Amino acid sequence: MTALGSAWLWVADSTSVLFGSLFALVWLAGGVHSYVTLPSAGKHRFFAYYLPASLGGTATAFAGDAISFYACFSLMSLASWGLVTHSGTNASRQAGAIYLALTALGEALLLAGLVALSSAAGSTELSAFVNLAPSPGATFGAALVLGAVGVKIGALPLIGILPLTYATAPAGAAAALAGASTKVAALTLVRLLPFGALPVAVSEAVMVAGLATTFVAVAVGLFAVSARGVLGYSSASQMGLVMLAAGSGLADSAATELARGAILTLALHHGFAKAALMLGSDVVPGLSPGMRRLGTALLALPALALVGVPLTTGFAAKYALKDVLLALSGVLPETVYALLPWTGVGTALLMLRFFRVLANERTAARSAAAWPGWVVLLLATASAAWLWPGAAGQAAERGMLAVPALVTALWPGLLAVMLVVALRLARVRPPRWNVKPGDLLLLAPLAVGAADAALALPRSRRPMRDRSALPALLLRAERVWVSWPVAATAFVVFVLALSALTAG
Amino acid sequence: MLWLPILIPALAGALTFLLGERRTRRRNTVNLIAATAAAAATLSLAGAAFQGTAAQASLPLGPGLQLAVRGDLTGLLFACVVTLLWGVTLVYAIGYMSHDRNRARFFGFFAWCIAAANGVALARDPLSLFVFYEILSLCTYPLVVHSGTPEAIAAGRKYLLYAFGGGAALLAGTAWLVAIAGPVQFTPGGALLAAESHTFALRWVFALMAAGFCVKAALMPLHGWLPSAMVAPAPVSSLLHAVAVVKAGVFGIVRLVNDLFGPELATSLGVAQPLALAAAVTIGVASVIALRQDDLKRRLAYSTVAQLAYITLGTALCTPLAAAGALAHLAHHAVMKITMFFTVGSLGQTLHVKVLGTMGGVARRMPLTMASFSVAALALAGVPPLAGFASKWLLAGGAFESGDWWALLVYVSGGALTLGYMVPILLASVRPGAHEPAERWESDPRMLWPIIAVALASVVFGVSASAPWSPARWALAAVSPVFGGWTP
Amino acid sequence: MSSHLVYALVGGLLFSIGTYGLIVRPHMIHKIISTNFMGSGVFLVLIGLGNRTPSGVPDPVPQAMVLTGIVVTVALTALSLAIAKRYFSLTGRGDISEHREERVG
Amino acid sequence: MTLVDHLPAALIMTPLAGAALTFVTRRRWDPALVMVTAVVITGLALALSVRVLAEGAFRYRLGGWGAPLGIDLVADGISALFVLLAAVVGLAATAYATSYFGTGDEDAYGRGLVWALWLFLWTALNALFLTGDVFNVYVCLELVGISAVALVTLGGGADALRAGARYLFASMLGAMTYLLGVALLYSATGHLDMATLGSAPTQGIAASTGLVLMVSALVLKTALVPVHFWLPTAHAAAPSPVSAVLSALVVKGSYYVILRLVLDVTYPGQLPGLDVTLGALGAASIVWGSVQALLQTRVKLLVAYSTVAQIGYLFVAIPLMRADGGIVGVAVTAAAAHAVSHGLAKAGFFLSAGSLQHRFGHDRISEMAGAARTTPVLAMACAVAGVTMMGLPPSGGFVAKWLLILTSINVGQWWWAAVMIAGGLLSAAYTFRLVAVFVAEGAGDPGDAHHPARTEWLPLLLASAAALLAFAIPQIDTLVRIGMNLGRAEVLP
Repeated sequence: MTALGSAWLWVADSTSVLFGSLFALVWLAGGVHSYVTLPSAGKHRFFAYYLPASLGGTATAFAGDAISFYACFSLMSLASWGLVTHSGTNASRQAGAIYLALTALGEALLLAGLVALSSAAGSTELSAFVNLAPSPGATFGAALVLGAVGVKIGALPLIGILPLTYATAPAGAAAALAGASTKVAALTLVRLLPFGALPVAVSEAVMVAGLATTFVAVAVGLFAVSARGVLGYSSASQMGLVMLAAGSGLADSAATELARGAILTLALHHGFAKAALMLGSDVVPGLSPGMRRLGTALLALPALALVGVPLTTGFAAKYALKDVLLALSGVLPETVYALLPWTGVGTALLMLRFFRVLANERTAARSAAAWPGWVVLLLATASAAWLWPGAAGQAAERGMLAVPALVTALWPGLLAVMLVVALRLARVRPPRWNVKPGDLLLLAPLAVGAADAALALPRSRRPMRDRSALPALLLRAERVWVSWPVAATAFVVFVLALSALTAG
Repeated sequence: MLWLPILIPALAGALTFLLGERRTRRRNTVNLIAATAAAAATLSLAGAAFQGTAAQASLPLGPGLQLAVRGDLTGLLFACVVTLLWGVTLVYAIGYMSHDRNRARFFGFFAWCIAAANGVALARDPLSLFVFYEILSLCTYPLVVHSGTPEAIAAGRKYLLYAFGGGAALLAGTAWLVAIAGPVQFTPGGALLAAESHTFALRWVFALMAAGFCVKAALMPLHGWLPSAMVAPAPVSSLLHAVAVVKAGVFGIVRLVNDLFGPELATSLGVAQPLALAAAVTIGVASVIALRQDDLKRRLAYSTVAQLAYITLGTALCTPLAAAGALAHLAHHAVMKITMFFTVGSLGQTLHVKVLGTMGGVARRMPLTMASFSVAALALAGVPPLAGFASKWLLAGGAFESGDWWALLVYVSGGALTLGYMVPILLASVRPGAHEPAERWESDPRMLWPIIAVALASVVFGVSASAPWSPARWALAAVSPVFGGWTP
Repeated sequence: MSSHLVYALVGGLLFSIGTYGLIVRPHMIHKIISTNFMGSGVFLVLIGLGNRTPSGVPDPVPQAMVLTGIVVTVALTALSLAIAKRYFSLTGRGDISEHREERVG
Repeated sequence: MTLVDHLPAALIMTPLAGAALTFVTRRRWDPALVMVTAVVITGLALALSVRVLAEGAFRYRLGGWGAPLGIDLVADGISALFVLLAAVVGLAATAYATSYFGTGDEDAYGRGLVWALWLFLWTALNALFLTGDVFNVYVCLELVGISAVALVTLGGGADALRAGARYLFASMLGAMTYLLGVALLYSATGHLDMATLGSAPTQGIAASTGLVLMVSALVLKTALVPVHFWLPTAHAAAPSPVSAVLSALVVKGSYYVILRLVLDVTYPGQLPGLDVTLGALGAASIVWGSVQALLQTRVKLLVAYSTVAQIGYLFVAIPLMRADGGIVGVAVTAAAAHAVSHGLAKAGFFLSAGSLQHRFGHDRISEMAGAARTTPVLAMACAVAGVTMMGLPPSGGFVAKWLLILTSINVGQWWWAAVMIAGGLLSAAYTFRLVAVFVAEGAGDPGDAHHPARTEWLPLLLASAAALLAFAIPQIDTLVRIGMNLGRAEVLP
């Protein structure tokens, strides 16, 4: 592809290593879990999709140019379709169709964005994208990429896509999708967007969209019926925060580096935590009652991390997000800053809901071999954000580890618990709206069906004309014309007329 | 030398007729030798063109009138696609038609179509292009009606109505053009500098000629003949209705915009924009219709309508990248779509599977065939690094470059829709069904190997898009003079 | 009015009568006779208008034309009579008006 | 005077001698005798063309008399071209006829006269193309008419006789009108020689009325709409080789004379409105003839109406020839090219139709399904002939149409172009109506392909020659311009 620049360029910078490690570990853990838990029938078919998806997913982290990035991204997205539809049920087929439609849409937007950005940058190298100067082309491209990311992470109004896929795919695959696949969206933001070079309107729109996604996902997720469904809404909610972080850094160059850092931390923290929860939600219900208590306790770790309880990775992530918002000035950032702790409340409520639903779930017993993948992810959740080179030192420097900060970070979780306890004591029963994972998206097939039916309306056939009339008339005219008296008279008239004409 | 790509198939066709119905072996030999010779001739011409020597030759046809050919890069790209795929299709057709009647007629007209398509590719001026274009229209008819069923005859009538209607428009446009501008030749960047003041007439000339070409290019609303023409045998659908005939239409548009009016004049006259708009609408509408087709060939036919509009749109955008993308897509779409039509033909002939609903188990029964189809389908949807991606990348880049951002969105959403109408075929083939794995060959090897070959081509063209010989690079080199020596 | 002009006018009249008969009369024999009328008319015109030499010496060219014309007309008449006879013997009819059986379509 | 100077006379005497010999020799030698004669004539026609190309136009004084009293033969480019066309078509028709008339009932009505009549017809045609005298044209036209009518009636049935009789009466009506015109013209000018008439144009109503009468009569004989009435039945009822010659050559004979009158005899403005009227009638012929062809249910009638339509193009060329007050050379070339192209193709078409009729035992279109498989050569011949009818490349018809369209746009009379383009579409409609039946598979299996008889290749050969004639148009152009009255002006090369 010499037309626009180079292809198949690979990079290994700190971002690649961070995301690469996350992706590799999560795909590996999900793969191991799937290998030990899936029935042998159909296992090779599963891995026929899983391996390309993991390859593509992991390779995106190292892609250095638009084309390899797009290729890896597509490979992961398209191959993941096989994971969503693996069970072969009607529901999974329907989920697969919805997934594929949204993937196609996302890919289209991403391709358009990549084309626009490479044209604007005059190069296909991703490093040129992030340094783009402000221009309408850059804005257009960035908007397209943001659209693609929005589709990928299920931003409003597509919140249902993550829960839908997680609930349908086998647990290992769901873990990989939740822990790695959605984080590719975060990578996309970091790698492609010209932070600091976009109009304020774009930045604010993304922030609003991110925040809205976060809250709406929580609201819907509270009524989800399956554990993995709840986790899916939680993912959507968390990815809303990622968008919020991205949005805050898009326009103001002061917040650019902070925003990138926040996205990285959020992605890392959420990737491991969500993957751990996913695998745990598959292992724990199959345990004996005693072990089950232990398992649930272990699961509390990633859940607390998500809530942002002090000293967890989630805490670091939330802190990074606050830093970004503080670096900005204006009505919106301040409002968002004020609302931010409430996202923690929402996440805590979702986690409580998760444990509640999980308690009622039963699955087949899992062999001991199902533990390692899960445990590795748990460890990663506990440590990743802190083990990151320089992370602890930076945190200390920024006062994250001071007592006031820690206390501030505690109250959303406590509030959520108190809220639930209060409701219990007051014997207020929350409404029992059972939201199937996928919510509004489940209506899509109906809409498509209706459109299809509308298009298929029998086209009003024109009434068959009496086709014999005109030819018969013409033939009769000719028959009269060629009859001798008429024709010979015609000749005489012709001669006379011509004589008159030429004489004049 | 320049006449060889036209003469060899023409003579092969004549010889095929003279050999008659029964001398099968000799007929096949003649055709295969001719295809090889024509391929060699075309490739060597292309080699010469890359060296920068665009040879030309002409034959007088009357006062102020000549049939002239020239071997430039644009034309030779098309000629090479047609000629090389002719050889592949011959092998396939020999297998496919092995039990059919009227084979002499079939192969004879088939060869003549190739001759005419090569003529269209190499024509030096609008009149010569018209001459070959009409011959192509004519020689396609017997292939459309090959089976002789009432359905085929009706399709043939429809085809003729469109083809000759378009031909009449083209004739009127060409005559008008020659009347105002004299005997012009295709010149990269435009040949009408001297006649630029006739804006009224030139607009009409463009409209008439474009209408003529758009019939074959199946631009909506002139596309009606193409889905009906799918009653023809699979090799015809494959090579003619996915490559030679329809591409002759889009190639005509390429010549019209790039080499006759020139991108500048086409834009300043305001004639390119309506064409682009029509193409954009076609991409959307045809793709949506394709989603709804149960008959495999019809689904592919509407896909072709949409994909041809990609090329038309790229050309009408009048930017170097888009023009290059259009030319590259002309070649890329050829290999991708021919794979699919071969596959569908093979399914029909081997398993009598012709609609989506009966495809269950086909992937198990014909794994290599369906794998090839999948590659082509994904390539068509623009999945990297396959061929369709390379051309779509250029097209989309060109759309952005021209400032027509909507066109960029059209291209990418077209890609999404492509996935939408291709994936159901893949899904249907892996669904459980009545077909059991084959014992030895999954189908007649003469049909299998061509499918694999063209599927590989759509991989190779994409992966090595930056190799100097690739269609993409070729297209870039070909449009360079159109935009004053532009280089990427 | 010179006598030449009289010849010519009479010739014209004969030609018109012949034309009328050829058109209107359905029977072949009538038509054949009508054509002979026309021929005679033309010959009269030739004779009448042909004498243009001021010296009064007759111009030989119209005479030659008339003679040739007569020969040609005789041949035509013979052929048409032969056809009429044959037609009559096949169909028993002598009129070729087509309003009943002429089939074109 | 060398031997080649006698070529015009030889071209007339050879077929006449052949005709005379058929009365003398045995019946079974007839085919061979006629073939030899045809080959000789073709050789002579070629020699004449070569001679004209090499040394230009020349006059031949019959009997050494010379104009004004004697009759001159004129051999220029156009006449040489038409003689050559007659020779080629005649040779093919003769070869075809030896098989056509060589089978079946030896004692059928008029069978013994076929060869003599045919050679008489050829004699008359050659004389017509070579004569330079308006009265001699009359004689030749009548000779053509007599032999043609006689040949039409050879079918022997009542239908053929009635068609022949209609043809004969139409022919006589035309002949008398023509002769009346000659009388008036002579009385006004005192000349009969075309060149002399053209070089010393005479004003006046007598001359112009005379010319109008002559042109009208020729229009009748060329079967232009609205006086085409005699042609379809006559051409359809005749035996196929005869139909071929009638459609390909005989109508071209009277058109040739019109061409002569327009180019050589009349002067611009002498007959105001005549050119345009002829053009308009030509346009009407194109449309009406094609529409009628489309509606016919029998092959030969379809082909006959196609002739009516194709003749229209020849007349549309006339206003274009005179569009600029002088003579537009390309329009003349176009007309000549079309005449030749149509002559070849139509002969092929009729011969093919004849063989189809023979194979199927009828000529009903609807019952010929599967002909493309059972009689591929004949079906192909029809289709290839159709290429010329439609004016598609690379036929001579295409070049002719292209040149005419271009001229009409150039002189600002684009409506002729519109008619011609529409006519092309209509021709496609009727051609493919036929072809579609040929390629359709009928209800029953008509069996395998017949082995084509040798003469069945002839129509294909003729049609192919027409379909590839575009490549010979430069030569035709050169030939046509030799001796043509082109002194005045041209708008195009």
